[in-house]
Amino acid sequence: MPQNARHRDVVYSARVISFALSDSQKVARDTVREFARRELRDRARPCDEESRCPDELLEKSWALGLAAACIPEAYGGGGVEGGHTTSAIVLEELGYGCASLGAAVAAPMLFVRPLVDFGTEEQKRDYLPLFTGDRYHAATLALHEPRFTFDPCALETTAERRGANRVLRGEKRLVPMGARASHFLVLARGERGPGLANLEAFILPRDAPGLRVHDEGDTTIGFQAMSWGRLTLDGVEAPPAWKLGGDSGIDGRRLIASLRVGGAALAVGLSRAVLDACVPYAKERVAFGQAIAKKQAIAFMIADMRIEVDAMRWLVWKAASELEERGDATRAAAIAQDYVGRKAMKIADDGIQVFGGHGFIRDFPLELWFRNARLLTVHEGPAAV
Amino acid sequence: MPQNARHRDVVYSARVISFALSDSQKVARDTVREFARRELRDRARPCDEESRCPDELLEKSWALGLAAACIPEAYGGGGVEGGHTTSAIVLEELGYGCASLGAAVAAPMLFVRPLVDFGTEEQKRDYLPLFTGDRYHAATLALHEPRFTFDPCALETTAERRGANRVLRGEKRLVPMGARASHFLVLARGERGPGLANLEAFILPRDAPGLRVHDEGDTTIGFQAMSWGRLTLDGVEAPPAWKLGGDSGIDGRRLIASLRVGGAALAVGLSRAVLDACVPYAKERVAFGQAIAKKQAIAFMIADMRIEVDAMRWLVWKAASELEERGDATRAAAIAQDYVGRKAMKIADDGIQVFGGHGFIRDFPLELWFRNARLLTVHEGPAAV
Amino acid sequence: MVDFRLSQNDTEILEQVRREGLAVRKHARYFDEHEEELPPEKFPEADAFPGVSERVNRRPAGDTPPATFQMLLGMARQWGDTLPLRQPPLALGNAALQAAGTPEQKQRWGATALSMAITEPGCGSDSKAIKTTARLDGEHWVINGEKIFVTTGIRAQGVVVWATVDAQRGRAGIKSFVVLKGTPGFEVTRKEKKLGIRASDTAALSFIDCRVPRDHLLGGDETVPRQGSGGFRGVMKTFNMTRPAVGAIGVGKARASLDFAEEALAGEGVAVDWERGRRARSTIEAKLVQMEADAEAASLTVLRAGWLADAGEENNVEASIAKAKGGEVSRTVPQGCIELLGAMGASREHLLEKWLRDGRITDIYEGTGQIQRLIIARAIFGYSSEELG
Amino acid sequence: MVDFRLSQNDTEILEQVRREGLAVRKHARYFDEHEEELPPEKFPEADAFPGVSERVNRRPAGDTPPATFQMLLGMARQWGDTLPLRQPPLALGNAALQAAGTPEQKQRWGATALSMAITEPGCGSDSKAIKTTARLDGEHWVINGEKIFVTTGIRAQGVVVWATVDAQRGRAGIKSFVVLKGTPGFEVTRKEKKLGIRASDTAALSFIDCRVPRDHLLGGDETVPRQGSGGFRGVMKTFNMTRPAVGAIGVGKARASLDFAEEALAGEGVAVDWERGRRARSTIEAKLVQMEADAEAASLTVLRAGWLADAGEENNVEASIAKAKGGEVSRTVPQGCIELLGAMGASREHLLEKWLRDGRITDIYEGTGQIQRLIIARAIFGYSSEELG
Repeated sequence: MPQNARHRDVVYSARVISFALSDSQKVARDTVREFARRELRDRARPCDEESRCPDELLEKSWALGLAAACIPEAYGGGGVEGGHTTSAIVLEELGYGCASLGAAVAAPMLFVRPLVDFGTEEQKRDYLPLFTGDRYHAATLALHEPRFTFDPCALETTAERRGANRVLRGEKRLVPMGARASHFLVLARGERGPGLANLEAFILPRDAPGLRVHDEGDTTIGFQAMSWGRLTLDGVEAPPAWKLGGDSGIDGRRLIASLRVGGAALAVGLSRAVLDACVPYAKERVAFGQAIAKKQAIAFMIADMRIEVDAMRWLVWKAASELEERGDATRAAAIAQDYVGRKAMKIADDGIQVFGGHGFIRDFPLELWFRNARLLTVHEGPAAV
Repeated sequence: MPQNARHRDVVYSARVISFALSDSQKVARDTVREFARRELRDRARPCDEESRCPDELLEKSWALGLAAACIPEAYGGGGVEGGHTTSAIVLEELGYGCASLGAAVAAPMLFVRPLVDFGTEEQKRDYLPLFTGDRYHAATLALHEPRFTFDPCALETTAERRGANRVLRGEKRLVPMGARASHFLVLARGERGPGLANLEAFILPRDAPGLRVHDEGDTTIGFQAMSWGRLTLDGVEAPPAWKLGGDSGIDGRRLIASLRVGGAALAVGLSRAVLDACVPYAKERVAFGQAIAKKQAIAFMIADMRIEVDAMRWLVWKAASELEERGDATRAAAIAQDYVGRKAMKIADDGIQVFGGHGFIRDFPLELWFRNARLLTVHEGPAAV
Repeated sequence: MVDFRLSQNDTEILEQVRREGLAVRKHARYFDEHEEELPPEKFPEADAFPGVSERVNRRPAGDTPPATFQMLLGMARQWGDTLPLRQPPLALGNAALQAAGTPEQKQRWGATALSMAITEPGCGSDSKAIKTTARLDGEHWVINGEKIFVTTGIRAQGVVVWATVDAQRGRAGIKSFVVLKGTPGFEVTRKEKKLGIRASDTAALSFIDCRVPRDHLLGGDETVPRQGSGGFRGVMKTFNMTRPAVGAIGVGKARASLDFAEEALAGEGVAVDWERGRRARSTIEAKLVQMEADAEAASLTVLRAGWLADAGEENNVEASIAKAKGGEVSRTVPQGCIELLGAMGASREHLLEKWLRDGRITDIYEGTGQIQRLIIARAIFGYSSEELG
Repeated sequence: MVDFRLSQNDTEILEQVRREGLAVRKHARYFDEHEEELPPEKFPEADAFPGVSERVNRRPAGDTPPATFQMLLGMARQWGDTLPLRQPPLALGNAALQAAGTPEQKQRWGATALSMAITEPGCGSDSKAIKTTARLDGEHWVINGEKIFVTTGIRAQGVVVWATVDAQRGRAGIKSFVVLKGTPGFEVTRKEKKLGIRASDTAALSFIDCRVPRDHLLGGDETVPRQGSGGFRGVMKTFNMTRPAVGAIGVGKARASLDFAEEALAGEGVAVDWERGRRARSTIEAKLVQMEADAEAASLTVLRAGWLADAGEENNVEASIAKAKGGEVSRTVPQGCIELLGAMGASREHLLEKWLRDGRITDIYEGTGQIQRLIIARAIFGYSSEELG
């Protein structure tokens, strides 16, 4: 039997299993939780109905320093190394507030983190300072392509050589904050063929010749508050300086893994929101002479939400901590994505069922979370990082 | 609104949707139901524990005339044409009694029906009379091969040409009643390659040179009462007379579809047995001061069994009736197999859960049905036809 | 004889309904995005569409029996879009009228579009918790109460409202009354904004000292003095046809979604190989086969419930099975199709995402999937709603 | 800091346990097929295996904390086979002794193998319905009643039996008592034949006027007069470690099954490509990824419950989560692995089919999955067992 007394106060070495947040992670979680509660929740419904993400919200969110935190001090940032676990913790809180607005707030990370991870000295110097100022700065990553059978292992955006330059052709869809981003990190099929290991990324300014940016508007079932962009790359000529990581390129496996983990973290938050909404509703709602929480069918549905929110979170944390250790997180990220995808959708769907008719009307947030969950759990990648 | 009065007594043409059994189907169902109740239920446990299928049971079953019924009168049989729906109805009843013993009883159909469907005049004349006598006669079909990735579309048993003859090489496992069959219908990869349409079948007598037959004994988790056989085909030379259907061969798609439907029909019966066992148990078993049937968690589990037994049966009937119309039943059979496989396993597993600790001990039939279900729903094919 | 084929005639009718469905789809997005607009009640093409009863009844007597065929029609119409909910105007209340009304009442209101008002702010699927009252005052019933989630409550010309005439008697005291639009004291208080089925209006209604003539009691006065729960059961019986009919809606949505997904994937060179065993399939194939199976299973339970009605047999359990399965596939199949098609499948450029939203109500209204399972379980165990609730 | 790595030392211990597991597997089929044989309690190799507490405690203080590590050990041992249940002899009753015994009792029976007897013919997971009585008669407790499903009830040297000292007081009246083998009136009446875990004996016990000294009451006399449900709660607390420990058993079974399936498939050239998106996988890949995820999720909930105990935090809900998830994967994963491998995977030539049979108990004993969900739901809603039962 465990001898708690003996071990309770021991300070463990790094190499033990621990679910304990560090002090700075606790601060980050609490700060973002409060922000999500105060700034995201009430905006979620009007922003969804009006398909917009207000500037003033984005500006307010900038004070959280999400993007700046992971930028090294040398480039004016917070210099927090790694921090994938912290990101997961923060994204869960944003997803709890509103996955759609939360993803908008976090979108610049899609550009910043790969820059920090893979950028050349020159690229870091050129672009990172954009994100250390006082104002929200939109830049993003463009992965998704307009195919029903889209898979990141088999991109159709190409980057052919023309002298020292590369010429990009293709189309990108559902680019988060794409409609207002100043720069895009465009992912393209590598020269050596398909597969994540061969992925290449290019930093394109919005005004690059041959690049056209469209506002996709309220294009999908969910995430209507997100400002989605659509890119057409009609022979965009990228000089060597635009290729992320220069000759060494990027670690595409790692990049895609971090996208998968980020999306999953948002979905954990969304699921927790459903759980937390169902608990009081089920206790108050009376049917057949009893609170519906006292019916096993409803009680078990909610117990399952509680079970799965825990299970999902630990899978996300585990994948995030593997990213943090700079190990190969491909498997852990795939597992987290698969599991969270299944469970988050079930929870969002069951949330509507718990609310019955009220789940179907737009006075309650359940239908909104359901729509957001449906997009979030099929969007392969860049809802967040 | 329906005007029942007007339509109730109308005799419908053949081409309407109908769930009504014909009079002869009702007789077949009732007869086999009674046989299953009287002869299979009590034998299921001892036969499983002792891994045997008693001769006297097989002899008794012969009076049901299962195999003889579909043999044309010209060869001494009952001359019931088609009858795939009747087979499905009968197999459900056998599965209700005991899937394992039921499959043993029905095994000769695995040989007879393909003979009737695809055999040349000479083949019918030579082999069908074996099954019109007074004694149980074991013959069977050999499909399964010893691979984890086994698929009927990609058999590895080959039948190379040697002059006018064909030389069979390969290994077959889990051949129902294989240990005691006088003849085997051996399925082999067609000359034109993989795929069901190219399948070929050969009638091999047990003493064919190069054919070795082994008794597999209690080889799997379930169906221990079945007398499983294993065949090794070490260059068995088959003259043209042994090739089922002669030059025209067989319709492999149709054959595999009928195997899939037969296995599914058995599984419907097994599932109904679980349902019927759970109902009285749940009403009698008291926990926390109440019959467990009054707990939604248990009541819903059993309601789901009731729902799915219906749904499964209609899918099986639909596929069977497509076979009967001699249409392409490939899709309908695949659907029935997929659905029944999922639901039957869930029902057998939930049956144990309803019984709790009693589900885990061998005083009750739940664990036996669970084991039988696990084999039945993964055995691609010839548990029944 | 067990048979699942259709006559040539019935096949052609269903083909025609599907062609009409394609016309309906052209308007579907507009109505989805203009929830606030009530008219037009019809879209131009609709004038050419025959009504349901016309289609059911003008067939040879030997074809598929009427209730079964109605289920087929229901699936085929929903395959088009939920827009048909907007027309023809006959609604749930009309089903109640046909099931429980006197011959005179059927005659009088047969052509009046009637919605059905059961749910109240304090009760979900629990119809016996109804608080709306009807008090007999001379030759009038005086109705007081609030109703929510009334489908087509705005466009219908009247409503069949459930109220208790004697709260002491529980279910036995619940009766239904026809109240026409314009009756003083009867008001539409709210139009819901919904996740889906936006072409169908959903209203909240209020009754304040609303007086209707005594003969507006459905089934006539003789239903009142009767002891036991006869009156309630009469109305509940309505559901033995409406539950499978709602199940058919779910199947129609599932079928439409699957057809869209299969066509979309075929456009990118992906299709199911039906021959291969379960383990030899790709993920997409496996999921498609699974959803095809789920949709077909649901469809057959719906037909079964209709067929039993045609045969004059009890179909209480089977009606709930059909509703439960239809409700289930209306959730799982459109969801699963989007999963198969990825983010592009969730795009508002296509109707698939709308069918997911529309379909989501199917497992909720007319008794949630949970209620259906309770009904089934009670029947299995022989329990009352007090013993298993 | 959030971390999921292990020290070198802990890693090596777990590796060693897995190697031992491979030795265990060599005997697994024999014990499965010789359920009737009780001895040998050990198999030859086992003498070299250190005990659990030895492994947990003889590590640097900075390594994985003990309860967490115990969960890792539990998973690793079950990865071998259920055979370890046969040894070491310390069983569930010993956990109760450690959790609820007085220091003197712990000393006295610390090395005695004690089973735990809760379930009765009339109660499943409903421990408060216990009918076995304990009556104080001078300096002895007189115990009367029947117990079933007592794990290792035959081989253990004694039993911790739950009985009520005051049926009026419900849960508060339930206490536990140590009864040693050989005590007059205490008899093993039956050995169950089971689906799985046949290497572990499961007994029915009978107590007829069985007298044990007064100090055999676990926790000592002072637990008796206390008002409220303290005594019961004390025993229930045992489960806050045993529930995740049982969850660990389920995870071990799932992990073993997955490793077998992956190796078997790799032998035929099939393996998961982890890079591809969810929709680009084959059916086999998709199912493997899903089961890997399910097993890992369960494993992490088990670790979480242990880690909370190490941190001295309340883990009641998390213990039930761990048990529920462990129970779930013990059903779904071995089942799913057989599904992936087809009929050959169900063959008795391999241990996979045995792991399915062995694992099936995990979602039943120590509280079914349903009971765990009740515990979780009650905690969420703040309901008593009367309010949500």
